[in-house]
Amino acid sequence: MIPSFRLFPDSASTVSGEVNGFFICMLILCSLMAIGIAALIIYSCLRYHRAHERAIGDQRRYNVPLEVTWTVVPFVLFVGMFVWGARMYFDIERPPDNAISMYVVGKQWMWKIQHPEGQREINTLHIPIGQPVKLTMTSEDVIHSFFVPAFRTKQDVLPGRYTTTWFEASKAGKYHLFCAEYCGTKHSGMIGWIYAMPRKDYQTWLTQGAAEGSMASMGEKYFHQFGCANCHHFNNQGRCPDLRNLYMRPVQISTGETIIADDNYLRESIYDPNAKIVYGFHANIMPNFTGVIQPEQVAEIIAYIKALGPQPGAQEPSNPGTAPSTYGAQKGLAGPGATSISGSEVQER
Amino acid sequence: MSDPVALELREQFATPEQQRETASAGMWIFLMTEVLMFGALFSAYTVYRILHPQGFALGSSEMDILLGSINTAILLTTSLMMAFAESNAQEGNERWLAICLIAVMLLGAVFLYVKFSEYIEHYHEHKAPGFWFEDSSPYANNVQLFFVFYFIMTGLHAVHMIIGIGIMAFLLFRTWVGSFSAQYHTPIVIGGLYWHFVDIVWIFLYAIFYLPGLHR
Amino acid sequence: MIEAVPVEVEKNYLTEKQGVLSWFLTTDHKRIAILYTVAVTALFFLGGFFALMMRLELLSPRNWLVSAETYNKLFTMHGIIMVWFFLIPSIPNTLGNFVMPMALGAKDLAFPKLNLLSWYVFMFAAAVTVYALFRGGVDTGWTFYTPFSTSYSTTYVVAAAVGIFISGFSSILTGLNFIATTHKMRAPGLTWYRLPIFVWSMYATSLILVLATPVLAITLLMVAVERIFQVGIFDPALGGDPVLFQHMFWFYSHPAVYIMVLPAMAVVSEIIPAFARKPLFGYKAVAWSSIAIATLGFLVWGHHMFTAGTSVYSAMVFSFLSYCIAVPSAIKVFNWAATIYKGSISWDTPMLYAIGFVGLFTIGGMTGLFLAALGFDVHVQDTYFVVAHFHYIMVGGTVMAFLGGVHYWWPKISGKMYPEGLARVCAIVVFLGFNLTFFPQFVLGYLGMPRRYAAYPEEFQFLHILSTAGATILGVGYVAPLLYLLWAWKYAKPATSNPWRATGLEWKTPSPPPAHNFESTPVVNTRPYDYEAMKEELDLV
Amino acid sequence: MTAPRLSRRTYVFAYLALLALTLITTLIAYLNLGVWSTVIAIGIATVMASIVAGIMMHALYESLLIRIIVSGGIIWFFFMITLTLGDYISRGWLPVPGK
Repeated sequence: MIPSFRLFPDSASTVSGEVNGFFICMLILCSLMAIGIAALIIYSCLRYHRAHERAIGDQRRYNVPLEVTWTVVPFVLFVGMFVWGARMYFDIERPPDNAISMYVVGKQWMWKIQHPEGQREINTLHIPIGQPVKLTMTSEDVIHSFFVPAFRTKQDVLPGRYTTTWFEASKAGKYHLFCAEYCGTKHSGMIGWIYAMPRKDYQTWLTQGAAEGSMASMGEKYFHQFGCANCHHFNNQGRCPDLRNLYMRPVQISTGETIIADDNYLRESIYDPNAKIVYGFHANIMPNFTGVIQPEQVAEIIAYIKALGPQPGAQEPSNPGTAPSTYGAQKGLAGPGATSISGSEVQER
Repeated sequence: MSDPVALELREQFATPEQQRETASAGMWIFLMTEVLMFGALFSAYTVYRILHPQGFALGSSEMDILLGSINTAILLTTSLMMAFAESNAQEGNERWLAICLIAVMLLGAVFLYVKFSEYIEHYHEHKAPGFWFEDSSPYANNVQLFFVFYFIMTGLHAVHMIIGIGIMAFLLFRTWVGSFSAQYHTPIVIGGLYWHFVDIVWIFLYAIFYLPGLHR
Repeated sequence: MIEAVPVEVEKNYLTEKQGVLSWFLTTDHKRIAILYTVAVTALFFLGGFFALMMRLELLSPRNWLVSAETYNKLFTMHGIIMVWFFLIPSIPNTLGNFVMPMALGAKDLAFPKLNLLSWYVFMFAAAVTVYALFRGGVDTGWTFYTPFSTSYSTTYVVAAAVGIFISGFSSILTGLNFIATTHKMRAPGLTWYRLPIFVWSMYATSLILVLATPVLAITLLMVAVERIFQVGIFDPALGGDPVLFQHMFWFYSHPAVYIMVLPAMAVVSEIIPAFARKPLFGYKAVAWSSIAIATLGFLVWGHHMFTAGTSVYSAMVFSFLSYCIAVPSAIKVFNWAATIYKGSISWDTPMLYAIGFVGLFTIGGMTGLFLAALGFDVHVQDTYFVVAHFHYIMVGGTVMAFLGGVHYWWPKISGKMYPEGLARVCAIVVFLGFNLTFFPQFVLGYLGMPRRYAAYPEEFQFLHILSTAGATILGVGYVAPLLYLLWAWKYAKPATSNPWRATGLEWKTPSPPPAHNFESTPVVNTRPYDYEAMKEELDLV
Repeated sequence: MTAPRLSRRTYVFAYLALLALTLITTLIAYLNLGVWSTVIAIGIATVMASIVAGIMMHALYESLLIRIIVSGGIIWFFFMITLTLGDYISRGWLPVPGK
């Protein structure tokens, strides 16, 4: 009669083991403390139960060494917990360099997912196991949250910008995908499934799905369809910046700041072109594409821009944006011409 | 029982001194809630100004720095009048106390007049946020955000001013019926604290809305 | 002395004046406390009704009782009513109002008229909110997250926000009154270290009330402006940032949980010494830990936003500060346990509630340690784990302490005892029902059940059924005290001035107290909870 | 302790100082100093506010309690603004979108 009752969720990603470990350690430690306190109280209640109506207790008021101990020892333990938790957080928040990049759009009340090869899914996500997958996510309306309990990952999906999460499935199977941030009437219906499958099966799945073309090639199509190519020439001569080798490179903008051309910057530059103008270029040249280009198409255009730059997975030691340390080093390189310093080939299809 | 102080002593207090200090502490605590209230708006404004520097600079350039400076001077003068009102109260000089209170109210009204004429000006220039907002610059949304904060913060300040004038009217009435004396004039001090505080808020509003407007 | 005091004094605060108007125009802190008690009790049962509906709905994985839309309104209304109209005013405005001036040996609060005004403001706010709820309700969740609340919800968000906005003024007035009273109204000889912990904790609570509430007011004002004019304060399409709302909201709402739990700690810190006949162990540490909690409580709000898209580095700072605030809470628990050790323990109802509080608060606090760990929080954030955690603090903590406090001061408030045997049974029922309701939710949360789900995958059903069963028991445990306390008000045997032989100043005046609390202003020359010094007076050996 | 009493002369001096600072801050606003413009404007505003609070509201002459209350309000405001800005400033340090 008990339908699949269990105490532990599936553990199916590379980080889930450590999260479980943390949970169990905390459980043991806290249980010991709680049982200790409870035992002391229950023992005292029984042992020192008021003998007669007028009895008073022991009148001791304080014990400084004892009090210092129970202040310092918990604090040290807490710092330990903090350090462990923070280390796990960095693992969970920072995607590895070799992750496959997929794009997610949340809207009331569904998940729309794009694979780099061009496959699109709604409320399902097929992924290979043993391969890190990075999700770049945005929302069309309210805040959602992409939550896969079996992977122990969760990330809010915000309107107006991208957020990122990643995971590497370690066990084939079918896992729940939930929306964890309350998003309106059918919040509880905004759920789906993650299918983690061996790499071979995943390749088969990819070939079965009828994709029009890869994300980058679709992006190229849109790049021409929306007229981007009219101004963004690949020769540094246009009225608009050259987009070759731009992705994840430092860019100096008109206020003098240097920023990294990440997904969020590219997205913002399509929807609000004047927000951050590249140094040396003029405002008001590029039209605002809000409402014209759909979020999925933006993701494809970004994939195209990315393909114009260093190849994904290419081992470039100076590739910025993989670690904070190299980010600092790259700052010095920044300048008005930073977008065209590399000599790598423009991809023509 | 003819002592006016004794007449005013509330039953929960033992001495007039205790009553005066309690009232003053209560007012200061209230003012600290106001600090946090305006502080929340200052924080939000700062965040957005960092996120959208160009739009906020453009919005700020719509401000009339001359009117802002005049209004600042007017408010500072009301503060002086309020301080004089307190001195007169301490000396039991009810006539001059009343005159000072009237001066505070009048100058406060002038401030509000200038402020509202600015509002009307912004409205005619379609700078009031909402569906009647128009801006041709590429940063229209951010300019609107600037004006949202401008209207909420100065509007909230204006509401405080109106309440302040109401308090002054009440104090004037009580002066007129002879409630205050050299021994008992706590309400004047308390009302003054409120008035000066509203003045302080304006000093910061002036600094963040008007002053950055001369350079884009 | 206890036997010597005759029970009937000619006039007490209840009989001093008669008639309805004498209640609605009273400035007596004790009468205002009773006005508040009536109001928050009614609102508690309203919020409890919503909770019960939710629990019934969750018996089945599908929507069998109410639609998803109604369910969303139920949890929103439950949250709004319970947070702003029960938990925040519950202990400070009822027991705090009643006891604090007496514990200070004062005739009244510093500003009695403000105190009455605060009640009227509260009632007006409650009326506006209840109006919004019954007009059609609100479905944003009590957190009002943008942009859902500002642009997408089609319900009565502005009305509810206005109600909460107004209730904030009531909170501020109360906090201001308590702070001024603590500083200025203490009886002769009552120095800071002679104050009962009740006063220290109420003082810390008031600090939060005064410093946090205005931020909520302004945040809700911005939500209302955004909703009415659609001007982009929190709308990313117009340059706003929805995460800024979360920062401002939690700057209030995290300290607000300490507004709810510090008074509970205050009550427990009175009950435990009284029923152990022992000075509170580590008095100074407990006193200052209240202040530390009130201060640090303002620095940890970011731990509600670890998965919200905030910076990783700011999340680390907030996580560390969250662990820091666990230290003063732990200190309190250890000191309560140490006070019970070697006491002269009585098993009267208030003590049962207090011990229940310590146990449940310990579990609630320790699961807070889990949640403060960044990497772990990613998994359990926005799941039933969080729901269980805060209900352990809010219901297991605050409501238990509230009930304990009501029983403890009941003789003083009403002048009557209550049926002890029945009350003990109820205390145990509440404890068991509570654990059955909320412990399964920790498991649910770790399994990954997100909160605010009207329907859910079938594998979670078993635990939900357990939880609903517990909620039913808990409901009985809450209704029973209401009935027997009302009965006791009229029919129970009269109470002496100090039935527990406790040490606080409030026990040195008759039950119920006269209108101005004391026949003559008390003078204090002992430390708090000094049973040794008061042996004679309390007839103890 | 009795209510603090300040002479009218003190008030007038404070008032003149305030007017002078208003004039200075307005004139400085005409110079283009970039980020420093705002810093200076806020700095001068803080000085002016301190004069109003310290002298006009005689916080400088009040009891310890009042001074603690005032500093409390200011410190709490700094709690709010520092930790909020901390998030916005450190976003993007870890070059992953949305962190």
